[in-house]
Amino acid sequence: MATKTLLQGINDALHTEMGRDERVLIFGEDVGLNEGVFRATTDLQKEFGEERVFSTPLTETGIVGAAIGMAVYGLKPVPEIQFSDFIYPAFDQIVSEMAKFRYRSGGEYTCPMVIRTPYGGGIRGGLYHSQSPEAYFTHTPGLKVVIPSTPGDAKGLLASAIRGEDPVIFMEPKKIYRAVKGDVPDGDYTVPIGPARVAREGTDLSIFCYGAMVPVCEMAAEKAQEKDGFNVEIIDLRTLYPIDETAILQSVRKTGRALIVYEAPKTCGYGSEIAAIIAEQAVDSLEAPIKRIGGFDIPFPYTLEKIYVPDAIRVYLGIKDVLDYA
Amino acid sequence: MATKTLLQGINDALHTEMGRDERVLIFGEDVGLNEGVFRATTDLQKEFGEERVFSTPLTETGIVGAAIGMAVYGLKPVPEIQFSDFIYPAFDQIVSEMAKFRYRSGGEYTCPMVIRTPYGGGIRGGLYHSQSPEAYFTHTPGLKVVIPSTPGDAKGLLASAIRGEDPVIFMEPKKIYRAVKGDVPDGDYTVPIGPARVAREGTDLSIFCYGAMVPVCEMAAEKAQEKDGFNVEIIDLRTLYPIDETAILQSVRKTGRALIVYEAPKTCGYGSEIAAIIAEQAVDSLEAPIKRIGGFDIPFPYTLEKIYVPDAIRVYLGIKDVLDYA
Amino acid sequence: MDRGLTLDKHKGNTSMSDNLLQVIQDNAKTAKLPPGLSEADIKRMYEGMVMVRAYDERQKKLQRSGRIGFCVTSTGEEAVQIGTAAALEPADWIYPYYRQYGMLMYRGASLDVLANHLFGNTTDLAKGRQMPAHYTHKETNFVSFSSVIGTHLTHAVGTAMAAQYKGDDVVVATYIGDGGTSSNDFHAALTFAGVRKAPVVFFIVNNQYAISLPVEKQCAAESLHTKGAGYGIPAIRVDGNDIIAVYQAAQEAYARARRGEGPTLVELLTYRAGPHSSSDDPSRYRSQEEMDEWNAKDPLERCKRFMQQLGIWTEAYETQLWESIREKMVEFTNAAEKIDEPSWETMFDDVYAELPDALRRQRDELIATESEFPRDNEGEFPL
Amino acid sequence: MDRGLTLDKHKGNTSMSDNLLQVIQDNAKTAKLPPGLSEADIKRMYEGMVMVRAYDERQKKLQRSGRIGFCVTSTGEEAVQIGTAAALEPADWIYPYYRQYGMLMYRGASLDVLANHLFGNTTDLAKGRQMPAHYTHKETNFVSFSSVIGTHLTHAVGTAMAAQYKGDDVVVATYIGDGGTSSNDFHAALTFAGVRKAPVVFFIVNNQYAISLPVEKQCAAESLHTKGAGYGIPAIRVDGNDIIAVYQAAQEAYARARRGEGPTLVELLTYRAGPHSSSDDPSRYRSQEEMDEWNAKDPLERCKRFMQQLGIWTEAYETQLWESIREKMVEFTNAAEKIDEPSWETMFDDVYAELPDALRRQRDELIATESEFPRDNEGEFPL
Ligand SMILES: Cc1ncc(C[n+]2csc(CCOP(=O)(O)OP(=O)(O)O)c2C)c(N)n1
Ligand SMILES: Cc1ncc(C[n+]2csc(CCOP(=O)(O)OP(=O)(O)O)c2C)c(N)n1
Ligand SMILES: [Mg+2]
Ligand SMILES: [Mg+2]
Repeated sequence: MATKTLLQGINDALHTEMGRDERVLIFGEDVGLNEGVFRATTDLQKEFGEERVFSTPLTETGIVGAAIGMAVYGLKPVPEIQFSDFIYPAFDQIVSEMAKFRYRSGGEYTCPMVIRTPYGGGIRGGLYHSQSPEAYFTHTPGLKVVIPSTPGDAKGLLASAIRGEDPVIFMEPKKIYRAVKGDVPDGDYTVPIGPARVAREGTDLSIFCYGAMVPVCEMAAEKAQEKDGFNVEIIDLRTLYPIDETAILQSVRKTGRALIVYEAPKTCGYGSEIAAIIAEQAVDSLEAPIKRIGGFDIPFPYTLEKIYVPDAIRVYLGIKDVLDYA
Repeated sequence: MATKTLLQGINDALHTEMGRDERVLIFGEDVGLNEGVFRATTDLQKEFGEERVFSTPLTETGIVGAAIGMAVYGLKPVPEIQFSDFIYPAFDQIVSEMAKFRYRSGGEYTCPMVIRTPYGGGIRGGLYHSQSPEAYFTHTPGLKVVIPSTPGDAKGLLASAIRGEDPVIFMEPKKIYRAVKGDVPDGDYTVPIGPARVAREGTDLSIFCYGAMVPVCEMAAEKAQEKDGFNVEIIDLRTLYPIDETAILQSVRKTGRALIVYEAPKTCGYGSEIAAIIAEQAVDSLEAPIKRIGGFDIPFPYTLEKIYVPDAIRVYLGIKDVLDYA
Repeated sequence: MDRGLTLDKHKGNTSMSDNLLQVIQDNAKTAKLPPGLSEADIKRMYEGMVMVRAYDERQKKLQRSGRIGFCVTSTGEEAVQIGTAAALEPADWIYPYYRQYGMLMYRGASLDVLANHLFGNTTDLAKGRQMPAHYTHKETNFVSFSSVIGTHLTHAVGTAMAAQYKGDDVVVATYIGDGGTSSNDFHAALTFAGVRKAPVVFFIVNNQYAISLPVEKQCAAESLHTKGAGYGIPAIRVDGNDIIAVYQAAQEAYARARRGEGPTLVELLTYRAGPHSSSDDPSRYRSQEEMDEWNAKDPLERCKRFMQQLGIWTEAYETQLWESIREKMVEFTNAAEKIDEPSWETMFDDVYAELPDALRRQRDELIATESEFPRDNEGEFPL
Repeated sequence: MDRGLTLDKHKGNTSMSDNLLQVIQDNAKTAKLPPGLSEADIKRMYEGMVMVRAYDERQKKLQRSGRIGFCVTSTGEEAVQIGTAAALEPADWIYPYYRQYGMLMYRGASLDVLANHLFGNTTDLAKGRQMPAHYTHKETNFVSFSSVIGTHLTHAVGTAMAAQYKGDDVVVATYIGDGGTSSNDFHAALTFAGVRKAPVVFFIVNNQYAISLPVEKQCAAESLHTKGAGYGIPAIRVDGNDIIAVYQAAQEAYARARRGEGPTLVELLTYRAGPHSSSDDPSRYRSQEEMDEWNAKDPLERCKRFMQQLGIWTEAYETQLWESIREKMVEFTNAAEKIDEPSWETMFDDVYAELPDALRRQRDELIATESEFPRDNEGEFPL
């Protein structure tokens, strides 16, 4: 067990899984010699060679399309999309092909692969290096969608994704690539895809969040505890699809109040689904209206990024808002 | 005023707007000589010539990209994407460019254009000729998203979209292209983008729906009136973004019960947003849990299409379900 | 068949010349057996083409009488399918689009594989999820096509890269229409295949139209095979209605791939003699004259002439061949029609390797609340 | 400048030959004035290049000292920008990517347009919404670039088609890196431009790398200009560090477009002398040796030598030029730094022509509840 950053947790999973299984291949723009623009693929080409770890031409269509063809043949490709803002040229491949290959072929052909891609704010990247497109994928049957928020989960969930038989969109919160540190078990280690994680136990209010918003919500919850004596529960969803409805409903039934926090534009974001699930299945246990804190319904700005992305101040105000409702 | 099909309403709008404004150009696969695979562009090339109405190479990327470049230069392109299932090759252009051009250029460059595309089930098209991708677009700030359900609205909303200054995704319910008939005013006629339409007044339950689901809900509501004496209100949302929150909240505050019906996969569908809005802003007026009837979270099937797409039977059972809740 | 033949004069052809590989001389009195092909080989190819033609006849009949909802035919393009299939090995993979199902029959798939798919019944390998013409058949490495034009091309490259990585002696053949050369994936696939030297052969089936759009409005290039050079991929243009030429070009391209020399781009000039699909009306956009002109170059007729030149064709052979094949077509499709449609439950299978809880709930609720309300299909496909 | 010149020997060059258009003879003692260019023209171009070089010096300094968050330079690629800009008319349009801002200066944008953008301040034309290097400037028809490689190429074609439709005498110049030639839109743009004969010129800025990937791993073609033939687009390969050659090729291509003869593909061979951006470390993937080799072909040095050959260059001229330009750079950037950042409200403008109600509510709630909590930016850009 070592203390690592989230980025190192990911790198660890890639090392470990490549060592375990020769079918795992890694490729994408600048992931070889340059080891990725965030260095997520550090030492991989050195260790596993150019046949298994290589930089590709600048075509996300080609990266994902070729990965699908490899998966169909029996390999386990783990392509990287340099920024999730640049996943759109591969959107057709993801939605039309990767997600539906097993289904449309009646199970004759399968597509086990993992697309890794950093998402969200945190690096002053403006409109096109900061987006959070998870809701596009959670609305696409056939895909699993995973977003870790701790180094241990990053390793364990990525390992599970690679070992699984389904296509996975594995989104990495670049804002906390290096900012978050935690225990990461050495060697063989998996965290199952599916169950949410109780990041903080509480009784007064449930916050549902994931990725880079988890530490933000944790800070806000601490503040609310300290300043107002509010006892806030935080559910780190981790796997966005399939959704852990049980964990969501259990928590909200306990606390009676729900705050949902995400970076993506609020309208039709992933948080809308959480709100809908609660409104359908646990509305009777609500003591206050559900509240969503999402990004604004605008493209991601540059200079004002600091105001755009939900931070502990906004979440704290949200906690107060929901708990002040009588 | 003439009685027309929804498809004729669209063709009428295209004729009228092309006649009004020389900046309007129409292009897409097979829209010229062949007049579109659904014949939506009937007589347009004949009347306005090959310069203004033409068939393009098989590249949705090119169709939408070129349209953007025209719009930026000051034209009003109205490209057609043959099926919304094939809009994904243009997804990057839509999300990265069309939606964000005005914003990122600080308003120096604008992108007034309308993408017309048929969506949804109804023609036994299987996985790839039946999808309902509206939620991808309503989650994308910068776009307006419009779906008519009557011939008159088809004409009036399309005319407004073409005359507007924003990029619009105009989705056409192909299931009712010819099945629905109604009054269509001749000549100059617009319906404003934004306000929802009360398709049926009622007091017991609000159904929120759009496109091809509107007549389905109407049938179910008739049935519920007849068999059970339930008085169901139907709100045809028409403009999916920007959302007419006022109409939604007003209706649900009146009836106290909400049923949301859409064809797309349920999870993270557009209906999730409607549920979330109600859960945030009108939860106190609910007398029953919200219910969503969406497509299942699976790709669209072929032989079993009849079971996949919500129909009057399913909606009727849903109405009963919500109204039976005590 | 002997794989020794090399088309030296065409090897590595990356020029823009108008050269067109042709072997069959329509006006000759006699012909010699082409190197590497026996009389039996040529007969087998001819019979493969007749099979496709007869299948299409049957499909059209079923569709017109409303027994199936939709069909795609490949009339006029039989040589493309059978010529390139004949040069493949059983271990090789095929990424087709909707107009290459003839390869499936030629590679030994039982006719019920095709017939069941037409009806989308419970034994359909695609489990009734795809429209007709979207065959899948793992046994012959015939990969399921989506409907989305072009997307399979990068898969073909990925599969070829995977085979290369694993050291398998596998070549991938993939097909794209003239229209499909404009797709994003055409560009991505050739880019990737070029730099990775993937063992893949791209066949452009230039049948002159993409639905209603003639090829010259699709692309301003003199010839589509000129696209190869821009990716460093050798390219050749072949008479696609000349099955011997098609066979030879395919064989040479596969051999290059097997030798580790990378991809080849082969443009096959042919003609879509029928409508785009059962929903299309070609008279809206092309003349009878043009159709007649191409019909004169029918690939079955030309192969027949070649067999006559070789002295291996008789009227009796022809009649018997057609009769036996037509009979089979009726038999298999009639049988397929009688098979039940898939059960509602199956609709939820294969979305994931295992059914997630939420999806199980959707399924169970459907069955619990609605099984007493059966439904009928409606709707008509427009293209 | 005179537009009469035609490069006859290169006209309609669609071959794969290694021919490279070069004009400047580095080793010559003297030179003649190229047809159509005056001494003043050449000086203006040289001064344009010095301006870009000096701007890049200044950007780097500001970035290293933390005064701006990020920067992109174009050192080594000045001739590409200025040579192609010099041959354009004011009414023509430019669809650049992030490495052509030199054209903006050359076409007369005030330096504060650039400086304000670097700081994303309240007078930035992009209103502080884009990272540095994403300039927009309608006054000079310099169109806002997103960040997404390639997407602007189809816009360029659409704009050219629109100009053609309206009968405007407008040519569109657009730029793409060697890496960007693999993008979907490169393919779509050339396809469309070819069949529609759009008045657009595609400049491939082949600077040998896409971040860390060398061009030969990007594409297996002998040369990127060979891509033209596959779209029916005449193509030419030019020494991109030879400003006279760049100018002449651009001028000829624009003239073709203006004559209604359609698009041209121009590959400009150059070298990205600096890192990809302020976040990149090229020593990870390329050798000092290679860099030195290319530095010897620096476009400013070569233009200087040409001016010496023409006898229109002196030390005094050079010194004075640099001094005055450097001074301006400091002045404008210092001024820009002092300007306020955009107000929170502005974040909600320009999403739509008019602010929708729901968005107005989001804005008003933000201001009402949070204006008392100002925030600082954090985070560092990785590439
Ligand atoms: C991405 C995409 N866009 C549009 C369509 C609709 N469509 C189906 S077939 C076709 C034309 C294909 O022409 P071509 O590639 O020449 O093949 P052919 O049918 O002639 O064999 C079109 C436009 C589609 N299936 N996929
Ligand atoms: C679609 C997309 N994918 C990836 C990136 C990340 N990226 C930014 S620049 C770049 C390389 C561009 O190389 P090239 O086109 O040669 O231009 P150069 O920077 O060399 O001028 C990459 C991969 C991007 N911006 N857009
Ligand atoms: Mg075709
Ligand atoms: Mg480059």
